[in-house]
Amino acid sequence: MMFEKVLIANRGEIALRIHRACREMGIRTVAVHSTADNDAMHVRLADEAVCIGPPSARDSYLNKAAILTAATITGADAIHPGYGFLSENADFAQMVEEHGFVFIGPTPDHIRMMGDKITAKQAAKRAGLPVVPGSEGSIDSEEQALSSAAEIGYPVLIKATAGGGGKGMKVARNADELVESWKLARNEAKAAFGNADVYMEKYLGHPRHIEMQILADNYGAVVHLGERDCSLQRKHQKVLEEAPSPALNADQRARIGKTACDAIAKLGYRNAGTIEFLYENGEFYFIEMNTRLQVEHPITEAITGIDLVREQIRIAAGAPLGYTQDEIRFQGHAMECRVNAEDPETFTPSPGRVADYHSPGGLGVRVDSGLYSGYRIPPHYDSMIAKLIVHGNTRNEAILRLRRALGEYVIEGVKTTLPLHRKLVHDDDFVNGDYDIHWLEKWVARNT
Amino acid sequence: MMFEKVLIANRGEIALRIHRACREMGIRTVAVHSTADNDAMHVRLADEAVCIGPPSARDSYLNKAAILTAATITGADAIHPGYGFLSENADFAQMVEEHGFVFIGPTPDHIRMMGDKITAKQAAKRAGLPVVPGSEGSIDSEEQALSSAAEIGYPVLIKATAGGGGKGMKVARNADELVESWKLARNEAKAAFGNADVYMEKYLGHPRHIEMQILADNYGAVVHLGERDCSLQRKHQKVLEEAPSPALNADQRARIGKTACDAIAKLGYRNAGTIEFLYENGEFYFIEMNTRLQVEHPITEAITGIDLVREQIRIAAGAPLGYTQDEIRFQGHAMECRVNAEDPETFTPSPGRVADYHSPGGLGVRVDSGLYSGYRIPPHYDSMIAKLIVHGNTRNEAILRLRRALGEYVIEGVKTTLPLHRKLVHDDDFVNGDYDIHWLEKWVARNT
Amino acid sequence: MGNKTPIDSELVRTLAGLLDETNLTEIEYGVGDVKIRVARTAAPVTVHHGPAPALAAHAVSATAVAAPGDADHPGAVTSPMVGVAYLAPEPGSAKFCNPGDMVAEGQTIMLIEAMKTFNPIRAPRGGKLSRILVTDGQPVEFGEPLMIIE
Amino acid sequence: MGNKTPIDSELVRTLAGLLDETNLTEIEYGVGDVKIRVARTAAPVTVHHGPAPALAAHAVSATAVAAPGDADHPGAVTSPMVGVAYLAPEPGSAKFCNPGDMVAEGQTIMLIEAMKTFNPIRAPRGGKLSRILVTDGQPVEFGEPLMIIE
Repeated sequence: MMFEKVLIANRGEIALRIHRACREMGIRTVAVHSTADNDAMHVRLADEAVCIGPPSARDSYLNKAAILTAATITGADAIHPGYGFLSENADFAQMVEEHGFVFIGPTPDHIRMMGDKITAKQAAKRAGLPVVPGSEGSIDSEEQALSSAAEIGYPVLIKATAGGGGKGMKVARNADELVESWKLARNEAKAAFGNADVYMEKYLGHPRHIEMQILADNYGAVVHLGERDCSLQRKHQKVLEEAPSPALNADQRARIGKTACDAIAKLGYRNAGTIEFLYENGEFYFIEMNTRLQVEHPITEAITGIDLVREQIRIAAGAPLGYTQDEIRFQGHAMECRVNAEDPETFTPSPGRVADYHSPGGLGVRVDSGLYSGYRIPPHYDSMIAKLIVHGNTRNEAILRLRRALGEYVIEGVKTTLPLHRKLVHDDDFVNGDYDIHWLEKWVARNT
Repeated sequence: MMFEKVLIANRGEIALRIHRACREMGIRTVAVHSTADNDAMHVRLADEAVCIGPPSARDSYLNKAAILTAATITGADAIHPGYGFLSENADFAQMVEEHGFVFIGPTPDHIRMMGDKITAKQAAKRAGLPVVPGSEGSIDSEEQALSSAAEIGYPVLIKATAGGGGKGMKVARNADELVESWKLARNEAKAAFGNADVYMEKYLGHPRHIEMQILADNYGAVVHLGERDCSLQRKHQKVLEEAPSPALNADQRARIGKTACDAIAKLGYRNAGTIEFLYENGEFYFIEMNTRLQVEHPITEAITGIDLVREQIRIAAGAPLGYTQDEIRFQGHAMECRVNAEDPETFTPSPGRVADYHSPGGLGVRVDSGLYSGYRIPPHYDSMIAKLIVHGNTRNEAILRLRRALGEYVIEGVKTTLPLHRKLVHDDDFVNGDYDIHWLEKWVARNT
Repeated sequence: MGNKTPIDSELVRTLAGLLDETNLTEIEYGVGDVKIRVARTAAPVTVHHGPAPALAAHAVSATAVAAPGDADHPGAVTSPMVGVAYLAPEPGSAKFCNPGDMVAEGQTIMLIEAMKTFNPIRAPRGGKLSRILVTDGQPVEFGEPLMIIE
Repeated sequence: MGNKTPIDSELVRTLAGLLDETNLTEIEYGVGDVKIRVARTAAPVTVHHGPAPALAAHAVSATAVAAPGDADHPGAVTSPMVGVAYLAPEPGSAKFCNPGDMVAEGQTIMLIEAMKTFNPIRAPRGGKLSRILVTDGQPVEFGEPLMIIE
């Protein structure tokens, strides 16, 4: 049975996104918010709003008891956690269920499984997802090193078992380099961690970050909605995403999509999820699975016509998916720019009053943002203030539309990363789709 | 060869719409504007702007010489006329061509043909389009009246040949009423116009306004992009349009679409065009053909994924269509609200300063508007200031999304018809798609 | 959660509507167990960029029924959490305190229930309790003024 | 149209850029037949709701190179049409008038060509021609100031 009232346990653009989906399904909304967000757009638009704490996220958006109390007081049926905050907190999901509300997301067990890197990788491997090939245990002899490397395939990376931070880490590009690298790594590991044990993994020099969007209902039906290429990252933060990936063809998409769906079915996972891979030379390697909605979900919505938040809510309410993989059509190309309230050169956060705000419009342009003229961006939270999404029939159309829309976007009073995006979308490598996960860091270094 | 620079001979949202399409094709734009539009959005965004006259449209936007001079000075290749103003002025189209520019639209001859009601109807009939059945000449006897009516089918309308304004106009629902109606009409006609001659047409009591969007290239390829239902009109002005029509099924669409395409091919028409029909009891009756872009073109773009302005420009530059009818897919349902700067009850125009402006965003929402906070809506032109377009997978999704978006739309400082739309989209008849071209007038009378 | 505390949003809305209509600044209303107070002082509208993308009026918060001005009162005691306020230790017993009482710093002046836990709210300072701003069983937000001690 | 009058937009832009960079208010520049004057007075920026959805700077209008302030000058003669301004009756001949000249009301002070027609521009009043704001062959907009007669 469909929910009558959903509590949105988040803030910013994603809280607004969830509110909009609820409104369009005839579901009433409860916004819970900190005192810093009294004037937030989603708070103004929600049917009911409850202040749950002071600005500090720990005392408000991460305050499980306050959120559950607000749900009780307002008589909500279900809680949507958005992304970040409590969205991947298995304990919260469990508390939500124990209090008789529906958690709009997967089971606490699946959140827990994917929340731990080691458990996640083991589960992924068992479920048939490709992982980075590596030695089972430590590599204790030259012979073992050579046979492991031959099995894995060069280049390989030798890493300290006890390590981290690059210490005791060596690359070997071929058998000639291997023995020396192995010895060096052991010596460094010994010196740095007092433990010489090393293991071996396939080395990826120029991978792309490609992730598959999955939807699964409570009755075993699983579909994938294609991939997103999120290789353009700075300090592990995605900056600009696109779908489909310029690196994949339809065949590769279908293959990795099927692998992902089979794994999800095997895991018995439900609701929306994203499997993140590194991709190099035609091969995929599992990194992690996000058991929640992603920031960049709108580009998938653009190319599939499927409203992901609506689907999350429908699935949580017990509805079957209602369509099969072959009914999903991929149409055109989409891109998303994350706009942050930051200096576009130094990336220093720039909260404050938005003196003027004007969002771009017209064909194929979508803006997800809680900004408005006169709004004060609070200094307490993430600096992402808007997402600009464009959709075109081809990648080239999408790029030209993105340039056009970036040119129309006005956010005055605070510094934003709009100028960075305006420059980035003219770069030749970007235009050619020729980038890996390291590319943007170098580009930023060259351009700021 | 593609144009390098296009002059936009229009103002308001449609000038911005054309500018955006050019930008996305890498074409430079020239905005020509009156002194009243110095601060218009499209003037600010265009690559070049030329002031061509004072506020009066006659001396600026209708000033052919000034527009052509601006095109000469700026070295434009082509002129896009938008809608209204000179867009259906055959003499202007001819002058444009004579001066060596490309007119982005059909030939002057086709504009001329469709600009005259009588020529248009004759041409349509010859081209195989269904027209309202009627007597060939005047009906001079009871016997003739009876046989004509039997041929046309009841109800029939008897109209004064010399007439207008409802004088000498009578409806006959069956043969029993016919003779008396014919006599009354003749008497009224005689009294009103000094001429008793009457003719006979099929009477449409509750027609819908349904129009077919056509694209044709210079090489004989023609496609239709489905229909739009524009029955919701007030004083012959469309208020809210939707595509597809709630009244048609896929079969009817394909049939009238084919009829329209065949007619366009027979006429040798090129570029975009719209054939408007009255529709009643499963039958279509040609009203007129618009030889230009329509205000409501975005709903067609939403359900087909085809950028109509881009196609107009491509065709004008000599490109072939490049796709056939069976490659066009209709996806989901779209609606457009025309937002006017008018009192929503009295419809008095309300020009002036826009104190606050905030457009709705999110999935499936498009806004075409030149408004911004602080903009002054000039009193000299049409009161339409914005178009809100939504797209959903079903008609019901589109309605809920439209309600949501209307709720987010903020235009302060001037009166607008937003409140009217907010009420209209909750009406049961509207929700059921149960309306004809007279419905909105009555609804407005009941609701204001 | 078996015993949810449903609040009658419609009632709050009706009262809010009446408030507007009659141009009052406060309405208190009690029927049986239910007591509601709605109040509104001049809203702090941002005049210049003001109206902002929402119809503030349409989102009458179910719990925000105290007059906004009270929160700024120097003697206001505000709620440290979201929950349900109780003025007496148990149903039917006497209230912790009443308007006009002198209260001592640290004295329990009400309970707020959150997650089935009753949290005592203690007077942050001694003084005369001039007003109680919430009714027994009323849901309160974080930061909402509960009482005024002068 | 065979003999279009192409204007070098890039050159105008370069000069506009220099104007910004050097903080000048006016640059006049001539190479061979080409003469360009760019000027900028303090732009009437709407401070409160100001910036408006466009980068005003990026749409340097090719024809709007006169200083905006001149249009408001009480002695300004503005263009009644869009076209190309000519200061002399034919190439090589003497100008209709020069700065410093006394002009009589109704005297032809320049021509504006539009659609191959040369339209004489007549002095709306008598007085001293203090400045000519356009160069020979320069495209002008409707309302653009041409000369100042004081």
